[in-house]
Amino acid sequence: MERTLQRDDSVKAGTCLVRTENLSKQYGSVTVLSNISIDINAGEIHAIIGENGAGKSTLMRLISGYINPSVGGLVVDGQPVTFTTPHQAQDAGIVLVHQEILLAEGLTVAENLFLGRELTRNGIVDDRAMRRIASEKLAELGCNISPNMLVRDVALADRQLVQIARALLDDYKLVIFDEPTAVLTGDEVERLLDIVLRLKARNMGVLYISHRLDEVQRLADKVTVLRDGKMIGTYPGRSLSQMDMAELMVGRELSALYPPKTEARARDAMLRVTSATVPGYVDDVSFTAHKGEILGFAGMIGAGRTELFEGIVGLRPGHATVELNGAPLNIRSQREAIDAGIGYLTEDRKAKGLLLQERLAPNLTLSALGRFNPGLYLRKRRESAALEDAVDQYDIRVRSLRLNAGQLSGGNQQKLLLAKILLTNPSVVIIDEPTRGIDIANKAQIYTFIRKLVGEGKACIVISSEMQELIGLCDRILVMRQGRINGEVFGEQMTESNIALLATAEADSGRASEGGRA
Amino acid sequence: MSVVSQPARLGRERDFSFNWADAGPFLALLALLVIGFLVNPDFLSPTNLSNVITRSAFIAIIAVGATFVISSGGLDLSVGSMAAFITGITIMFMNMMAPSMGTWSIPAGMGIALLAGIACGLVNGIIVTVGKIEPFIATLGTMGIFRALITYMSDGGTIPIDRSLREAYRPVYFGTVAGIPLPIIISLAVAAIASFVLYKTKYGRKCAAAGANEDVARYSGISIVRTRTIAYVIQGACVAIAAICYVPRLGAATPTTGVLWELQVITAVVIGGTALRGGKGHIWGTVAGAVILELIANLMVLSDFVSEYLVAAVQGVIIIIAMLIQRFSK
Amino acid sequence: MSVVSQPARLGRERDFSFNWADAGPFLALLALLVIGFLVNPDFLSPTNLSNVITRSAFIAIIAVGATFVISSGGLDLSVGSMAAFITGITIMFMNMMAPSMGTWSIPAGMGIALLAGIACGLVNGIIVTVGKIEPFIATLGTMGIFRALITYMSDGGTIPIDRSLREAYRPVYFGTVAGIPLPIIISLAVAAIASFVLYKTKYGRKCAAAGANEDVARYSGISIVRTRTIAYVIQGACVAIAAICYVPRLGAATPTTGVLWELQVITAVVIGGTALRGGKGHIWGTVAGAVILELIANLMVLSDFVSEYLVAAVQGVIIIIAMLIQRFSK
Amino acid sequence: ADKKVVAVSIPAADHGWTAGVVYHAQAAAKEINAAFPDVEVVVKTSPSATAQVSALEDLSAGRKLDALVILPHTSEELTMPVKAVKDGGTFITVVDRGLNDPAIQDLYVAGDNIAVGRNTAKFLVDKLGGKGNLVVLRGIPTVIDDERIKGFQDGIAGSDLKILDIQYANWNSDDAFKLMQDYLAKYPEIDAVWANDDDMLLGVLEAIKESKRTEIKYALGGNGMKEIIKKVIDGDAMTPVETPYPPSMIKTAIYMTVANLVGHAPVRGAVKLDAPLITKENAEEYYFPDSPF
Ligand SMILES: Nc1ncnc2c1ncn2[C@@H]1O[C@H](COP(=O)(O)OP(=O)(O)OP(=O)(O)O)[C@@H](O)[C@H]1O
Ligand SMILES: Nc1ncnc2c1ncn2[C@@H]1O[C@H](COP(=O)(O)OP(=O)(O)OP(=O)(O)O)[C@@H](O)[C@H]1O
Ligand SMILES: O[C@@H]1[C@@H](O)[C@H](O)OC[C@H]1O
Ligand SMILES: [Mg+2]
Ligand SMILES: [Mg+2]
Repeated sequence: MERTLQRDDSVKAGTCLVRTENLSKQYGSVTVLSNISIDINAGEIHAIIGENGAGKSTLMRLISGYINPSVGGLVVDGQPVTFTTPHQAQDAGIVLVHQEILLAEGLTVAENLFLGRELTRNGIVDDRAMRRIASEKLAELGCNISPNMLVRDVALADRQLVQIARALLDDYKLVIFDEPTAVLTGDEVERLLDIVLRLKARNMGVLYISHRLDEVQRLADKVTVLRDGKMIGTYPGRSLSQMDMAELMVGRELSALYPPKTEARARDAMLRVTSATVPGYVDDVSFTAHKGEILGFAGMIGAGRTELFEGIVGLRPGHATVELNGAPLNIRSQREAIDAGIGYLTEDRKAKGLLLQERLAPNLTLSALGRFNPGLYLRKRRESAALEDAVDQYDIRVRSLRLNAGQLSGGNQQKLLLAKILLTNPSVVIIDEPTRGIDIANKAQIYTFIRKLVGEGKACIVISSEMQELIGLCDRILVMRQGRINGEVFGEQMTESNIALLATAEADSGRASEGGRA
Repeated sequence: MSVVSQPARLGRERDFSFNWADAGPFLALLALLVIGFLVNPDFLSPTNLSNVITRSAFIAIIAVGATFVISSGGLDLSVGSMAAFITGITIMFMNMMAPSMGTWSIPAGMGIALLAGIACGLVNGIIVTVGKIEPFIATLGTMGIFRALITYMSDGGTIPIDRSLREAYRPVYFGTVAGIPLPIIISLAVAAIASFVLYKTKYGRKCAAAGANEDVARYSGISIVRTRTIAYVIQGACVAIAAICYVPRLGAATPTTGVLWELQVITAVVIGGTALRGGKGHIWGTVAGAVILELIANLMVLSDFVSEYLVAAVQGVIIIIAMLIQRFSK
Repeated sequence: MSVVSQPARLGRERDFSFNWADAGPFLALLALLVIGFLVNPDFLSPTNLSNVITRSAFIAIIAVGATFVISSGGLDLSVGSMAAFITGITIMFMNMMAPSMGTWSIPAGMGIALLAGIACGLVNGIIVTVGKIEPFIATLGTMGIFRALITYMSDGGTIPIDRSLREAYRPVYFGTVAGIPLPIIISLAVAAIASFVLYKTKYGRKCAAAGANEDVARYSGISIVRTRTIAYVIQGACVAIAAICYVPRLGAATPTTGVLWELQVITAVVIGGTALRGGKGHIWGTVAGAVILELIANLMVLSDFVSEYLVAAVQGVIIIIAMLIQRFSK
Repeated sequence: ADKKVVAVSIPAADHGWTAGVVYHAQAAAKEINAAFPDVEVVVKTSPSATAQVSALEDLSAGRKLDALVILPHTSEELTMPVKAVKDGGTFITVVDRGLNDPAIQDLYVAGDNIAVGRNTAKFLVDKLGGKGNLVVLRGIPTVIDDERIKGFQDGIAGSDLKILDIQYANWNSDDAFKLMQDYLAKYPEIDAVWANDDDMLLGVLEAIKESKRTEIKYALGGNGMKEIIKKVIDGDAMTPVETPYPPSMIKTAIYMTVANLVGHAPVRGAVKLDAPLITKENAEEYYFPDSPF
């Protein structure tokens, strides 16, 4: 089924910065990467694509010294090298921006940026200079947070930008971005792509991983495709359409990404939220989600979408009048929300979603322990069965069911999290960034799945920073701006430009509320 | 979309597997037994071993409770003085009831002990969770409070148990069932129930989750306040059970009863393999840890090499070595 | 899509901004002073305050060191017995040198004290970092070791300083400069240097990073082993400085010197606002914490409300309330 | 030949006085083991009552004890365990802190804690002319501490001496130093201080010296610590007297016990070491500069 495409065997444009020679990585008896040989050249953007669990992040960690290869090695500037620490790789000019946020939450933004390489003046750390540079670097990325803020208090997207800024602080030869845009919204994405292109212009090498194939298409000079830990090939970027890439990744033909929308018809109100307020984030928001409806929430970073729903399900102090199927609810904790049938899936899977040091089954069942506890005690066998089901149903790629959650690839962690929340059998499912870090084939699966859920009479709320996703998936989209709902789009009005306008500009009075529907 | 075969799945999770990390404390225990035998063959005599293990029962029982607290992300420094306080209350109650109830005051007193333990645990739990005070400080505070209360109750002296109850109560410490001393049976029972709760019930899962990552637990609908408070209550109940076994051994509560037990308890838990920062608890490891501590003390008495002044130093060295063995075996 | 910039989120930060979180311990301190005055006006008399603050100097100095250790993600339970051990070594050395060196043996002894402190800290640090043993257990072990060594050195008795040195050495505890007792000046100097190191040097950043997130620190090229070991060495040096000030106070080292100081030290650090799980350290908060502890003890004696038996209970309650004030002020 | 085993169980050296006990016990063991080839004296220290109970079990589990010399941590907690040893046929010598059931002991050697308190009180009543303000430092909550306090209170009963304050200082010189400083801040007029143990007296004296207060006429302790006896010998104005409570009583007890075993001289009964006032005149008798205490 695989189409033959022209491989890139041409002479390298720039000088070769890093060459991987038959890199292989095994964990125990499991091989997660085998025989990867690629060249990364100066002045080139080299994209790595592949399904969740294909081994992309593993390859990046090998190149940047976070883990060591089982077989094979690296050649940097023509010299074979072995990095035992990321710091050594950095000294050799190679830096990795992680897929997962790796910052010290208890330290400030500036402290994190300069960690391990503080600027000093006469032996004294020069905080003033570091704060100034931090502000500048962040501003370049369109991030206006104060460098004095504790990372703990910084929104996820801004954390990602901090992490990126950290990699741009010094002059590296090769910058590796592992899904840098997964948590960013349109505006930030644009800026980042811009910066990546500038790095290229400065004759630096860039390794770029993304599941957003449009980005890959716009940026990549070369695309290397991985599948199940093996290298499928390296291709010249512009020769591949997005569909080509997707099919190379999965090794089969793909159908349409978005499932057909169901007929719009008068629907019963299911979740009605009135005057939701989360101090500091959300101000007097009202909306209604209907049975059988996929309701989207759009907005720029910091619009307050996450906080709105964390407030509604009792994870943040705030107040709201919440009615489910006409009955008023008084939700003070996530537990009460779950019990009432409202499930919320966090956008921050690493810090708030999964116990990374814990096995898969206990992670899966953590919100729904009652289902596995018919009498006095938990039935491990039922839990294992549930895990096997989830693995099948959500196509979680694991080579062993005995791994810890932290050992799954990023996308597979996301799928596990989705399975976890659906195990509670909610009637209203709120998914914050449902496909963050999920490959294109699986996105389609997840969309189909969400559509199926509402088909069963649930309501589904999707918060997403990918406008395409919202437009393709949702029946109706509410757009938030600065803690308020700035307008609503549905049907034909669901276009990127309409949404972007509502997300950024003051609404005119006519569209300021949720239409006539609420 | 066409269905493409999945990469082969690995086999079912096996239910019983040997875990080297869990074996650490038992290896350390074994090493200690061998060393002990070399130092003094009497060390392995049945009487000596049974004495030592019986004694370790108090710390073991309390440490089982501490495994919950630590696993859930807390800490309890008050256990020693709580034990003294509960012992005091129990004895006073039994003595008061003895004239009217006779030996029935013993089981009644045991009930009071349990209630007192649960109440003390609840106080600790609430200060820590609702008051949001660092457990170290909160329980250091209640440690002072319980200690002062027992001093006050005893007027700075002792609270001895009524002579009329002594003989009837004695078997709780000195009795045997099928040749096994009762405290050993009780502590094994406590550990068995505890490991059931920690490994087989919802609550146990919540406990480990709260200790491993508070946010994840919260986002999974687990109440940190409730989970951790219950852990402190379990701790209180365990202290009460230990106190119940303790009374007949020493026959009195004094202001110095249980002094520094907290350190032994925490040491037992940590030697047993539970991390102080929370997460997975290791009940049986904890029990092994308690026995190890008591064996070390016993070894000090049985050996003649060490100057009496240096006993503490040798104990310190052995504990560190035991931890190294543990670490090394991982 | 049009590029519209987000509204600026926070105003530009000022370089020196008042931080309410840092103010917590000082508010608690203030509250305590007011209560103290109401209970007994003598509480605020200059002599009393100067006595109390001078007394708190030891704990403050040691706790400043502990702030490094805790900030970097460690813990040190051995400080009390380390203080006793260093005091013993120092006095023995001074006494030995007195005949030949006269009062010069005092500064020489101080040098020895520092060396001993650094060595002790190094031992702790290496066991914790290289041995990878949970700090609680490792330093509980060395606590026993240091305590046993001082007991051994003193034959269980006291090691008094040579009469010929006493008068010359006295001013280090009892002397004043511009009316301010020397120990207060020394502890302020130690705190000032420490806050310079913790807030203004690369090492300080590494310390906080190691405690805040070990992985992130390691990935940033920070050696956890080295950073944490240095923290223990700093702790050792601080203990030595405290020991140096301590010697002239009672003129002797005994096996009871420094007993339970570790608890006071950790309490001071935590009351001061540093989290036990590591991360940012608060040097001046620690100093305030040490003063708070000593003031509470002082208040207990100066007030007439509390039965001698209940002193510990009231102290416990006050500590918990102080923490609540701290928490509340955030 | 079968050696006779004498076990000596005492508290660990947790403060000066107990350190003295350990010192004298070890000295006795060494001397006796050298002098009597048929006797083996084993000394074991325990840091707490619980540990001491354990030590008794350990000592008697392995071998038959011919005699046990014990200074119990606390009376209540050790009574039953010592009885258990006795029931195995062991000769029991109890030292200092008694057991609850005197029937258990074959020999009892102790100081007179009541007298320690009372004799000191009598001295103060006498010297202060029956009138004045006192502050008192007590040790840790134990029977001994209670007895001394009681003896002292009995001693001043009927006079106009008034105890302004009484607080625990844990038989610890540091704690005593702080407590004394606080007493000084609290009370403008103090005529005399009594610390019921010399470890504490050291702290008290330092605090008084530093305060430069002159109205305090006496600061007295108790126990016969060599530093304090030296003061008495030197005619110190503030501490002119002392009461003995010699830790060497353990040595006395061990020797008597061994005499009973090997000397064909049955020794039974109670020996109460008196606690007479030590004054400049008789102080030399109580002065042992080589002892650690
Ligand atoms: N420590 C580990 N032990 C065992 N298996 C591991 C470990 N780390 C990663 N793996 C496995 O290696 C495989 C590749 O993971 P990797 O993170 O490289 O995938 P990825 O291509 O980055 O996927 P994603 O797009 O989801 O981020 C996965 O199957 C993962 O479970
Ligand atoms: N600690 C903080 N102090 C002040 N403002 C903050 C803080 N953290 C977040 N904010 C602001 O709160 C608002 C909501 O943040 P958040 O980014 O989580 O919203 P969101 O709509 O869910 O965005 P995302 O697309 O990232 O999920 C933003 O204005 C953000 O800048
Ligand atoms: O240990 C006690 C000692 O310190 C006190 O002074 O006298 C009696 C002893 O038992
Ligand atoms: Mg990845
Ligand atoms: Mg969000």
